[in-house]
Amino acid sequence: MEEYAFFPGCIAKNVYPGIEKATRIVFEKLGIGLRDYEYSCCPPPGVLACYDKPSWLVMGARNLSQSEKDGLNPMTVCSGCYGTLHNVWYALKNDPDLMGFVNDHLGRIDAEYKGKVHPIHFVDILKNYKEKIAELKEIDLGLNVAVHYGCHYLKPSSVTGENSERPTLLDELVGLAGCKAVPFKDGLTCCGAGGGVMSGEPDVSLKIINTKLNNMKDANVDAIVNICSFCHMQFDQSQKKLKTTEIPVLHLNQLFGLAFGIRPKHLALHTHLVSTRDLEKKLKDLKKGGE
Amino acid sequence: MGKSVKEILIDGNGYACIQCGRCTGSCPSGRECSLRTRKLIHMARMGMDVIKTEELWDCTTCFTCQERCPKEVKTTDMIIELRNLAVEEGYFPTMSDVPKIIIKSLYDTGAGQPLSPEVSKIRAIIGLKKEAYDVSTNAETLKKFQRLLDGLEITKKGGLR
Amino acid sequence: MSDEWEPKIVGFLCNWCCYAGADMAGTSRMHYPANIRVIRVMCSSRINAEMIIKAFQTGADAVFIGGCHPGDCHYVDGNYRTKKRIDLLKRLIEHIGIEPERLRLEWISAAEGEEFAKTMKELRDDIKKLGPSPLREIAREAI
Amino acid sequence: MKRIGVFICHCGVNISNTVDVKKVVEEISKIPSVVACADYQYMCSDPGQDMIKKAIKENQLDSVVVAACSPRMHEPTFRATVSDAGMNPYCFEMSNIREQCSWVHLDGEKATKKAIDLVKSSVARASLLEPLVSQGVPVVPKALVIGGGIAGIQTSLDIANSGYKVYLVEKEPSIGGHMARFDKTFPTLDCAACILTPKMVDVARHPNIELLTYSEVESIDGSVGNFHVRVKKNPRYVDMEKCTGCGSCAEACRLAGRIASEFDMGLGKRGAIYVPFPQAVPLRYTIDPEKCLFLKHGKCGTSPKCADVCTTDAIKFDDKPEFVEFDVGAIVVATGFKEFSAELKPEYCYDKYPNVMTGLELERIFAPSGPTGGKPKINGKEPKRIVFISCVGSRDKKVGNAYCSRVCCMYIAKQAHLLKEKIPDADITVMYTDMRAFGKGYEEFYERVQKEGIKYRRGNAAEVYGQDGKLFVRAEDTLLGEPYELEADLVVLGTGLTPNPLAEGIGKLLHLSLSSDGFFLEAHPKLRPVDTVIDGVFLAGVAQGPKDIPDTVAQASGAASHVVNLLSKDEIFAEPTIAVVDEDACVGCKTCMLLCPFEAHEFDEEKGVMKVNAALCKGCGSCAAACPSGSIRMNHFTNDQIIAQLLEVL
Ligand SMILES: Cc1cc2nc3c(=O)[nH]c(=O)nc-3n(C[C@H](O)[C@H](O)[C@H](O)COP(=O)(O)OP(=O)(O)OC[C@H]3O[C@@H](n4cnc5c(N)ncnc54)[C@H](O)[C@@H]3O)c2cc1C
Ligand SMILES: Cc1cc2nc3c(=O)[nH]c(=O)nc-3n(C[C@H](O)[C@H](O)[C@H](O)COP(=O)(O)OP(=O)(O)OC[C@H]3O[C@@H](n4cnc5c(N)ncnc54)[C@H](O)[C@@H]3O)c2cc1C
Ligand code: SF4
Ligand code: SF4
Ligand code: SF4
Ligand code: SF4
Ligand code: SF4
Ligand code: SF4
Ligand code: SF4
Ligand code: SF4
Repeated sequence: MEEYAFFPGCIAKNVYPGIEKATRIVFEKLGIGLRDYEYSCCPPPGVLACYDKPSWLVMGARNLSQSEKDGLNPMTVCSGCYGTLHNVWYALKNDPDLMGFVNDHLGRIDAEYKGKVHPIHFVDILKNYKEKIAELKEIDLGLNVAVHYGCHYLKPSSVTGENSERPTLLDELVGLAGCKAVPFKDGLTCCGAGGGVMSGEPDVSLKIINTKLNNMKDANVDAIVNICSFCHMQFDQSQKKLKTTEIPVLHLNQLFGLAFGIRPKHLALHTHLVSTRDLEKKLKDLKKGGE
Repeated sequence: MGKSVKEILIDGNGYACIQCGRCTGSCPSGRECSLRTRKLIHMARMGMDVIKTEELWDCTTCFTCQERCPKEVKTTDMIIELRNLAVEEGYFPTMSDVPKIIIKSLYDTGAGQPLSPEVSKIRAIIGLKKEAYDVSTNAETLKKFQRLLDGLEITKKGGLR
Repeated sequence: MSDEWEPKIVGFLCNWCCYAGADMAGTSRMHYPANIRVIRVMCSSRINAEMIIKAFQTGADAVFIGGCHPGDCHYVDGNYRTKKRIDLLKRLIEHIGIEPERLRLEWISAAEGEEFAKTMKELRDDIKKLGPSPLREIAREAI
Repeated sequence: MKRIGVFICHCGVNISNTVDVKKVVEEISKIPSVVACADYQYMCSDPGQDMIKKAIKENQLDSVVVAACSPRMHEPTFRATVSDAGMNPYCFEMSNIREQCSWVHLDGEKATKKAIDLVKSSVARASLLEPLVSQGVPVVPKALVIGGGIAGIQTSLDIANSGYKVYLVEKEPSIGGHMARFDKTFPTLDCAACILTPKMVDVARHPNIELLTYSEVESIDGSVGNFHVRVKKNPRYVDMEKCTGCGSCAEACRLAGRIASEFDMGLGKRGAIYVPFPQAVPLRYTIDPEKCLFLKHGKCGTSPKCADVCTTDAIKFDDKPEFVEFDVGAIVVATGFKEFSAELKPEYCYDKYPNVMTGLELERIFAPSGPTGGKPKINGKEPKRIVFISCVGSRDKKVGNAYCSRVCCMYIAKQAHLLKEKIPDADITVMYTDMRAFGKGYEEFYERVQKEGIKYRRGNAAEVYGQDGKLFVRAEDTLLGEPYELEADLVVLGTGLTPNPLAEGIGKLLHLSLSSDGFFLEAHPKLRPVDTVIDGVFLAGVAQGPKDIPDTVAQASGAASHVVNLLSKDEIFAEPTIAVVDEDACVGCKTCMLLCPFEAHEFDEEKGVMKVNAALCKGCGSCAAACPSGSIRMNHFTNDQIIAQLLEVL
């Protein structure tokens, strides 16, 4: 069985547990194993890397080292975690001195990172399971959605290897759940949460997300689908603060959970700040209609 | 000791900048505030007090500017390095409490966003363990983790030492 | 005049760049120590192992090879071949007990007179620190 | 033993102030082979040279050594001197005791010691020098020009006008290159066709020019003075002799107006039988074999319409490629460029919106012969808000083009002016990084277009996006330090010039090197900008690097004068300082073959030994250094000569 070390990240486990739950369900259904490790916070580039980059590297490397003896690559459900771990991996891989520095620190707690395992974003696993997802789909959700890639999955492309200007993966993936990715203005811009801006400069952060939300609203979408717990939190919490839009926010695994016929409550949709009730009602009607 | 502005410019390819402004034009944050990515590079090259500018902290590290730069200037990487230098020299951003809170939480629980009793309840309801499996699950591991942090600058900068 | 020991240095310079650079040092009256004896060749890639070993065997304390900067070679890429050959030779002479620093390869353009003079000073100083070539002693004994 | 004469120069006081010349003479005179040794104030002066000539005759000298300045200075002088006295010039040797001795050392004693060593070393070398004779090669008084853009046209005409035959090979059905696509040219706004078409016609009519269009160079052998060329003429499926260029076939063609025209950058349409543009030279039609119904399916309706209407019976469906072979003495490469592929900058959405176009496409929009008949219409509408973006694909390391394309600043100014002229109420903004207007009349033109109301906003465009059928461009005005957005009906990308992939094969055939920007490398960036390191091969136009039409024409004429200079000689003499293989010693390992940058080695399969082609060898000596069996002799720099020098200085 294909197996990964599950790196849930702080938000998916401590703020939006629905994401953790949805991930476990979806991956179990797909027959992909997830193993838990004693991880800490990734730690985030905004606060940690900007305050003390060396500390950020060491803590990131500690996380990476956890599953190395089992040879499992850590899988993230948050582009922030992915960005951190991937950048740490990339920096260490290309700089033996830095690797030495990091391991001097890890040595103090009898840990070591050799660079053998590397982080992987969950969508990069899902893209190999398109057929299986289509098979498992019980409900054609039929939603018009705004997909949000999140910056750190795509960029910097010199590190991620992604097509940062014209990505298509999410359009394809939401299609598997019977949804349509609707284009909207500035579809790829940042949600405004990263870099410590959400906590450090909340006004700026809210302005950025406000513009983004209104662009989504103009496109008449039923939901926002993201692949990053941090963006998820920004979309959900800021709508509560701004009160100008009310678009339900779904992590991609929650979307697949719904398509696989899991009850919304089991995916903790009711705990989102932006109500998903209309969305759920739409799905219920759909199910009735279908049966 | 971190890098000097000059070293940051060299490592980030900052001397290649042609001040074309494609970075600022790409910046989602600059549209909403006074951040001018191009100007930061200019200030750094002219030996001005770039680390004292508050705009330095308006960047969301979205990497769009770095992606678009025709001269392969590592703008975002440089902003992160400049922030490190700013912190080192004592120029914290305006809301300097927040990072300290996050760093403390990180030290105490291993999580930047700790688990609240409410969320713990939700976890149980949706069929997850009340508390997630992580560095704080095992007291021994948490101690080790804290030992690791004790030897790192971040605890000093976060006011824990 | 002091009788202090001075190293003997042989230089093989390519006609188009380094030799011209040495000329430039002359026209600009840049002074450097008189240790080097220059042999002009058309391209640094003309020099082979035999010549370099011979130089050390007959008492050179250092051998200097000067060519054009990468991309400037008059013969397209002769200097790349020189570089490869010299890197290999450095390892070889180390085997026979000669410090690899005694074999020095530099790219100096026709305009870099100052660079040539500087390199000559450095080379002489470095070799002075190293002392006479070990092979020179052996060679003398053999005679 | 050889009889050697040594002459030591004071150079006024330049040498003798530091070097004790008398002491040198004293020491050198002791060498047994030195039968004459003298010093003189100025060796290069007439009396100095006469002194050498006299000594050669009086002492029956075999070799001469002059110890003076750098051989890079006076070796040619003294070679001529000894030659005058009947000595082979390669028996002359020079010792550099000025630039590399008296001028750089302060300590007279050490300098004198060094001078003695250097002269001894020269004497040792001189005793091993051998007379060498240059082989004369007859020159074929004809030239090959590859590429029929303005560069190739100008070169061909200049050479032909000097009385030499030129073969002009062009890949496309017509000559003219990029310039034929333009309406007007900056900064004088001459009509491109008015200045280019007469030249094209001259080429076609010139008795000394053989025009080979729709053709490719297949192979080139030989070397300077004597290249052998083989050219493939692609089948046009129209008999060139019979076709009158009347165009009836193109009108009749079943596919008329249904195929995207390459010449119009895909904006206009043509048929399967076509001429790229009305002023094409030669004005002969060509059938596109990829598209023609008859050529693809063996059937075009009931009968091929083109053939039906052709009154001269010129259609020739069974046409075959033809091969022509000829010899030339010199070659000019004028293969031009390719416009930067705008889809490589996805943020400008060139592939997404039809009203984002490249500079070259806009040229076609302006052209009276173009798809809109010269009317500035985009999707049938006159654009009112127009944004130009500079440096697209130039000065851009991300796409691998670090260089400035040198023409886009000015063609943008030209195009902005032309648009303003045609649409007076248009709101035109140029977003630019730096303005480069360095040519004659360029800065003045830049000023003029600004007076006409074109807005120049410093700060280049970050991205283009579409919203509700509208187009927007985002940028920072770097002078104001403010990000802003502009709505546009038309966005023009100032795409740069990139190396022509069609020229790659030519580069390989001729062993040309590329500079780091991917264009062909000249022999020297300042002093030999039209030569290559391959003798007899020259460069003209953008093939060598981005440039505008005035510079292209200047360089093309420069290349032509080099060619004429070469062709005017009956014979050319190659330096005899080349590598020679000793057939008896060569073991046939081919080590040398892999090393030579000029592919001068030819393996004799029969004898199993290597040979060096004297015409190709440039005398670097690399192969001689590497030959494991020691069978390569590098003339004038033999192993023995170098080692003899070495032994004297140690
Ligand atoms: C949009 C635009 C506008 C411009 N406007 C101006 C202007 O107003 N004024 C100005 O001075 N300059 C202008 N320029 C620059 C101008 O185009 C060039 O200076 C000029 O065209 C260079 O001519 P060339 O002969 O070197 O190359 P080209 O015009 O590219 O000609 C090369 C020729 O070689 C042929 N060829 C290529 N490979 C082979 C091969 N292997 N075998 C046979 N044939 C081959 C090609 O088919 C072509 O015909 C402009 C450029 C652009 C892109
Ligand atoms: C400060 C400066 C720095 C430069 N640096 C560079 C550089 O780094 N690289 C570069 O490529 N270019 C450089 N240039 C440009 C370069 O100088 C010119 O391109 C070049 O010198 C032009 O050569 P020329 O022969 O046309 O003119 P000139 O060098 O001016 O030569 C003209 C000659 O004609 C003589 N003359 C004039 N009138 C008569 C007459 N009536 N009868 C007889 N003789 C006459 C003059 O005495 C003179 O000797 C620089 C220019 C300047 C001003
Ligand atoms: S995009 Fe790059 S070159 Fe342009 S101003 Fe920004 S950093 Fe400088
Ligand atoms: S990385 Fe920062 S500066 Fe660059 S575009 Fe994003 S927010 Fe702006
Ligand atoms: S030969 Fe050379 S050194 Fe002698 S006078 Fe002439 S220039 Fe001076
Ligand atoms: S109809 Fe015949 S003669 Fe006229 S252009 Fe066509 S092929 Fe030539
Ligand atoms: S055969 Fe038919 S398709 Fe082909 S060129 Fe003639 S008319 Fe056109
Ligand atoms: S000529 Fe102007 S537009 Fe073209 S690359 Fe150079 S600076 Fe940019
Ligand atoms: S390297 Fe020497 S032995 Fe080998 S093929 Fe060439 S000439 Fe002959
Ligand atoms: S001397 Fe140089 S150019 Fe001549 S054959 Fe040997 S390698 Fe080729």
